[in-house]
Amino acid sequence: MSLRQDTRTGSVRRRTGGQLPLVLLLPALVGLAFLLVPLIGLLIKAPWSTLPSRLFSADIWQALRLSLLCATLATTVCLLLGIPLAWLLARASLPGRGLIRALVTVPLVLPPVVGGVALLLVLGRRGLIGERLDLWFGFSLPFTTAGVVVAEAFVAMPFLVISVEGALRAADPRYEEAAATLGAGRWLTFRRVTLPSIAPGVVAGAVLCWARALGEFGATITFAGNLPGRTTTMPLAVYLALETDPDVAVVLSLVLLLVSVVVLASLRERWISGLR
Amino acid sequence: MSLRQDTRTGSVRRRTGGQLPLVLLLPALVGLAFLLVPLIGLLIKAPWSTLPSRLFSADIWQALRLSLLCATLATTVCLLLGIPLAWLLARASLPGRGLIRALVTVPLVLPPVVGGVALLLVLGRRGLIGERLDLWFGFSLPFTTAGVVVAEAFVAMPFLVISVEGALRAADPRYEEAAATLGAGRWLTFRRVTLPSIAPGVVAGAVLCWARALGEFGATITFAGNLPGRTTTMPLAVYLALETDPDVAVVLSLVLLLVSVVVLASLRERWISGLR
Amino acid sequence: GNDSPAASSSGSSTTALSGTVNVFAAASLTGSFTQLGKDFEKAHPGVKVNFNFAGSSALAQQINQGAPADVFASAAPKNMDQVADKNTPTTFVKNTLEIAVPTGNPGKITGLKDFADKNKKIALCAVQVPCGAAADKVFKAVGITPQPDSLEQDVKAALTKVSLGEVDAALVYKTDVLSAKGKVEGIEFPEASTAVNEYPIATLTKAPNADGAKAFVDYVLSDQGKAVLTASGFDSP
Amino acid sequence: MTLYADVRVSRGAFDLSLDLTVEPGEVVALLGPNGAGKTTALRAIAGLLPVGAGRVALDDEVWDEPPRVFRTPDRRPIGVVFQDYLLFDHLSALENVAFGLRARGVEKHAARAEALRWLGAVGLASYARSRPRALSGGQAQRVALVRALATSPSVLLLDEPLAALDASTTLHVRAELGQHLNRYEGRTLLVTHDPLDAMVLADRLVIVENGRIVQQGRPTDIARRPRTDYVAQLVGLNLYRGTATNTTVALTDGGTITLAEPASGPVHVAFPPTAVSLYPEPPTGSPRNTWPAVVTGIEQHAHTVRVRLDATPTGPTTLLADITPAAVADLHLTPGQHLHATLKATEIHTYPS
Amino acid sequence: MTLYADVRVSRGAFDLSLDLTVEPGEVVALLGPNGAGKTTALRAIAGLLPVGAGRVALDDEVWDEPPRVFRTPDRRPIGVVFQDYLLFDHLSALENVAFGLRARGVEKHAARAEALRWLGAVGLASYARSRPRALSGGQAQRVALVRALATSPSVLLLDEPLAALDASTTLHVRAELGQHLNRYEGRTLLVTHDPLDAMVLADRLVIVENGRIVQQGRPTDIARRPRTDYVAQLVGLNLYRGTATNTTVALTDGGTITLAEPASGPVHVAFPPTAVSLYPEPPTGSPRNTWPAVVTGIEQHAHTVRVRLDATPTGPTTLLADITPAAVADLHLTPGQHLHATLKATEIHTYPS
Ligand SMILES: Nc1ncnc2c1ncn2[C@@H]1O[C@H](COP(=O)(O)OP(=O)(O)OP(=O)(O)O)[C@@H](O)[C@H]1O
Ligand SMILES: Nc1ncnc2c1ncn2[C@@H]1O[C@H](COP(=O)(O)OP(=O)(O)OP(=O)(O)O)[C@@H](O)[C@H]1O
Ligand SMILES: [Mg+2]
Ligand SMILES: [Mg+2]
Repeated sequence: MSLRQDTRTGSVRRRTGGQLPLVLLLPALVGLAFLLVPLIGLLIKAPWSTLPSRLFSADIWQALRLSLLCATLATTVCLLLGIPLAWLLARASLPGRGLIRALVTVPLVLPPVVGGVALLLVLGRRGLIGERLDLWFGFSLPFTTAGVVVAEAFVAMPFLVISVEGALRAADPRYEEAAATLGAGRWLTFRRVTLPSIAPGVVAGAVLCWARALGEFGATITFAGNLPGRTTTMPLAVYLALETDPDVAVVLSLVLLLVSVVVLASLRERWISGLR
Repeated sequence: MSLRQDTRTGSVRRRTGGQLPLVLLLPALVGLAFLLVPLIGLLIKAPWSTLPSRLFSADIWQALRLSLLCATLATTVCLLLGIPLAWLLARASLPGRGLIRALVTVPLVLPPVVGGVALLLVLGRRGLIGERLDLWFGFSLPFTTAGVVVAEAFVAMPFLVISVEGALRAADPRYEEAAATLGAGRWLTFRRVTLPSIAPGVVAGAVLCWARALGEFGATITFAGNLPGRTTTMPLAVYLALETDPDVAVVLSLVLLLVSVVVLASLRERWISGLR
Repeated sequence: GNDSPAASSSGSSTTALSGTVNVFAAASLTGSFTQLGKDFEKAHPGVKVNFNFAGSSALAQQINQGAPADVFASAAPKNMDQVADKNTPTTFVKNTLEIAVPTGNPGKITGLKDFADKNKKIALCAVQVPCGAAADKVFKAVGITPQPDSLEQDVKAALTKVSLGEVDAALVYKTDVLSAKGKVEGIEFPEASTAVNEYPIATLTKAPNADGAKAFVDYVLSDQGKAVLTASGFDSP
Repeated sequence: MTLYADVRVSRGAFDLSLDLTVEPGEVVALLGPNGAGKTTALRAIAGLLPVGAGRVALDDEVWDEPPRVFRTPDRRPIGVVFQDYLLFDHLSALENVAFGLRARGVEKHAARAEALRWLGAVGLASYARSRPRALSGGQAQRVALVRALATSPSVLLLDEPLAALDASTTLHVRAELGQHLNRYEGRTLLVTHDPLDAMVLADRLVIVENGRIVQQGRPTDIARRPRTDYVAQLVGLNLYRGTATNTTVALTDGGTITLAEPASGPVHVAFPPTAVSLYPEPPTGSPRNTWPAVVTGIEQHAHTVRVRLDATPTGPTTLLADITPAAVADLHLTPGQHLHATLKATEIHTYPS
Repeated sequence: MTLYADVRVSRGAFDLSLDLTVEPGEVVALLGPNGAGKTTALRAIAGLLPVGAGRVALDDEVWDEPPRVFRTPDRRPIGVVFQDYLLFDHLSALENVAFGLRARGVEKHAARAEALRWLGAVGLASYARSRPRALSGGQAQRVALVRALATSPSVLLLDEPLAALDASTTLHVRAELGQHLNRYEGRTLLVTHDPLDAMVLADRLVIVENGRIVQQGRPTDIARRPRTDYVAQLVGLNLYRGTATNTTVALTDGGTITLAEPASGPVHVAFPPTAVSLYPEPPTGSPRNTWPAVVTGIEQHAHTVRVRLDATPTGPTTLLADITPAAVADLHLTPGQHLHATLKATEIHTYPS
């Protein structure tokens, strides 16, 4: 496998010795610049001289750890629930599939604060379900780290579901047919044939999901509140820093960005090549 | 083509007469419930008795029109710039591709308010580029409808790029090879072979992008301000309503949701079947 | 009565005002300023008031980045200080804290001392935002260490948690309790006077419409303006 | 348990209507021109395409009977070789073959060992770890073949299983396949273009044109009584069973044939009717087989004449010869006439059976 | 302009090293067993796989020469038929065929008209609007074939272009292909398993085993002087050009052959060496062709003996016959011996050339 990979990369390398079409290259570079130039703005604005001292705040690292933990847990929840949901939308014959698919995007469109309120209405102490949870198990989600995970998962799941559904629709269903004739039920077919073939789409969805969860602010603060060490993630820290000292906010944002870029840059290349 | 479509649907319909694996169905339904139950919370909370009178405010429709317009324009910008960027990431041999890919996710991770600040730092009237724009063309982005589009596009583009890249990676490159042997350059191959084959992924990305743009709040209010009729989109109106009358905020959110669900439910089914 | 000021202020205006006045105002002023704007427009036909409501710090950022603002009304002196190109600010209203509890007071909150009770669910504003800073001052003054479950990003977020019954109590402004009448109950406490929040307003030196800006600030500071503001629960300075 | 397949399917303008049965242990070959509906029929039996009307059943176990019954492919004990292979790209050749075994609950190590055995049987043991895209066309098809065979299905459906193989591999794989099908107690439906494959491997031929069966029966029967010129041309082949000892085959129905290449054990012996020459007197020359024969029938085809003969006792019971009308005139051929038939040993193909 | 291809590629454990040239108007067939590297060579010439070392060039126009030169496939004037077709699923058959023309700047309507003409030439005009997935395997391959032919490329690369076709279609498509290749002024490289296709269509054969050329040359030369048993078996075929009038073919190199089926105009005539029988005396029987012949060589192969003969003046100049060793002993065969060779007219295949 590794050999084959080598030959392929080699081939790609020589291939692109040829010219890239400007009509694609130009907008691609404009797009890249558009996404990156604001980052440069932040970098220029950053208080480099006082940076080291500002970084020695324990709060930053606590918030960062919590952010990474919650985003990862939320992504896991999204993968576990979202991939089956995407599969249902793409492969099963549902009545009103179009409507369900559109409803899945609801958390995307909902302003995050309203999303947080909606979660409170359902899972809060006085919420539809939350009241039962509190009564029967003495357990309540708001103001806990679990609450952060729930809020992030709620906001981030549509990204996963829609990406994965797109990947499923683009996949060739005849391989699933072949698996069926070999006696594989839908679950086995899904696990061993469908999933590996849509792996790039799943990875893309998981990245979107993780990044969105990492940057999530409105729903988290509304649903889970803001208590350092328990529910204060980086975006919350950034927001509050912005109120008093915008420089600190910039530093915090850059730390968050740096960590996420490092994680994604190291992880994705491995996933992408490993799963194909 | 329509005939083929028919036979296929027919086949799927009979096929799923068989049992769905619980191990997939159960998490799918849990996931669906997770995404939809908060919506039910909102619906219960909505002030149904006074709803009609509240809906007769011209401001709502103005904000809604503006939201739809800006989200659609932002999605168009994202498609034009993002698809080439995704193609560059998936197909060209870039040095440091992994890093670039991770950097593309920056606007996702950046808390939107910080994103807005970063945009101001670059494109504001005193910003790196904005100052030149103002000086040379007397043209400034913040506090204009164009500014809203820019802010939304900045926040939403990573969704498109990453979805489309995932789709490109899952696509079989041998069809592109076949196109090349027929004399098609990269641009033609891209347009006529690659793009149609990843259409479901592009649609998924565009949906994510549009929905994210529609719900965008933090970057918009920071970069473009909150000027009714010019930059007050629905999420901003919701924010202001939360300040004065939370019930109105719920109504506004529901209007936003309803419209987006209707648009997506009617549009996507057509796209999905039309493009395959 | 909002009709009477129209006549008197039109009399006070010396030159005929025109154009638009861009007012950047703290989000907590949304209700009262919207009303004020309408009244002002009535008093000065031909003038249009455009509001940009957002958090005070975001507004300060925007103004510093060259936003075309004529007037800035901040929810805290601190954010006003961040703005460089401004004329001398004036405090136009004050706001005092109050304990907000859900209707019926299910947490049986009686006073500030309950904020130290670990078994009660408590929300406060974060110290970085004005209401949090004020609350901090109050607790320092009375010597109570509060045990909050959440430090909210702004006062409305704290209020939302109360109105949904998520917390037993929160420290918010009087104006907020008033705006959420029916869903929350206010409990006044004497120490509130130790931390009064002042709202400054100022015209900006680079205002595109300096005359309009001045007229609007004058209108806010006039009796008619005060009447609208006090109706929303603000105290006069 | 017999496989009953009354398959009626419409696909666009194309309309298929076949009624087939396959007995246990029987191999039925579906022959027909491109676009005749062979693949469509196979897909319907596999359950990949629900029949529009009709019935598919394994004895009283109904698989498909609209509108009520439909059993999904994974609950049909089938094995399918697809015309375009459909190997799983992300699995190695070995894992591809082991897939069906694993799906049917075979334990991992046992499944891999069994899969390796199968790969070895088609000469691909050394490619066990290769990905399908690293295989050549013929290698890929052999992997697809053993992937379907490995699960020992009750019904085996093969779509052109030998099409992408080169001549020398075909011989080997055909023999392997033939041996397996002989041992195999299930029902086999074989779609093929190659009449030789069909006649050697199948017990019964079903010839399809344009979605309809035009003729069916035992290969020898069809070869002897082709209903149309198309069928005559397609299946015109002298085919016998016998037991080989060195270069001599004792035919099961009596008579012997001399081969060019030595063989041993039970074999199929095949040669085209064009390979048989007829002489009024026994010639002495290179042909190793010369039998006295009696003309039993003469049929005019497009440009040739097919002569049916009895070559007992020294040769095969019945024998077909294709000769030109000019030769018929020269020899004054009439039924009942006594002649000598010659056949070159090098013209004979033998296949282990 | 000659195509020079010195192709050296490593793919995993497999290692290919071929040196080929194809002249304008020439058709070179690449024959070899599965996994010999035929497809790999073809991909390297097409530019889908850069060569590891070596050089690919069309006269002085260098296409690939590591490490400096590499021309992408779209800038090589080529047409490729892939072993697994690779038709674009989202385009109709017509649009697939028109694709290459459009890519080369032909105006839309003209491209479609031309594409429709090509589809008509392979009998698929009525499938113009079908999607590839709605085509049968054979139909799909024919669409792939005309898609590559439609652009009139300078170099045509065909990977098993006739493999998925049924017998009757093959005949038709092979004739079509042959006619086109004759008219075609470019260079053709044809990968095939079928020696008959190779010998009928190609001017020169290149036989590859295990990534190396084992023999190359004109089909008749290779057939006459096979270097290995494998090659002998693969290409053992008597092949002649001639002009047919009714059932008689006047061979270009002298002599005549009698056919079973009437033909006219320039033709290829082919029959296997196994079809030729040898007699000490001229026999009188059904075979339409009996020529006096002289033994010019005898070669022992695995189980058969290949006899080279001169059958002038009435028959072909040179003639191959495969007979058994027993027959050789019977006839006391020695070079220079005079004999009579017979050939049944029904054993002869003719192809328009
Ligand atoms: N999905 C489909 N929609 C419409 N028509 C179809 C579809 N699939 C197949 N057909 C048509 O049905 C006919 C039979 O196709 P099928 O694949 O069964 O032929 P086949 O006998 O297997 O041919 P081949 O030997 O070339 O593989 C063809 O004319 C084909 O065009
Ligand atoms: N990407 C690859 N990586 C590693 N090995 C490969 C790769 N592609 C092909 N091979 C190996 O190279 C050899 C030649 O393959 P190729 O496809 O050229 O054979 P072929 O002559 O076309 O055979 P066939 O007639 O079966 O199509 C095979 O052994 C194959 O396993
Ligand atoms: Mg078929
Ligand atoms: Mg090949």
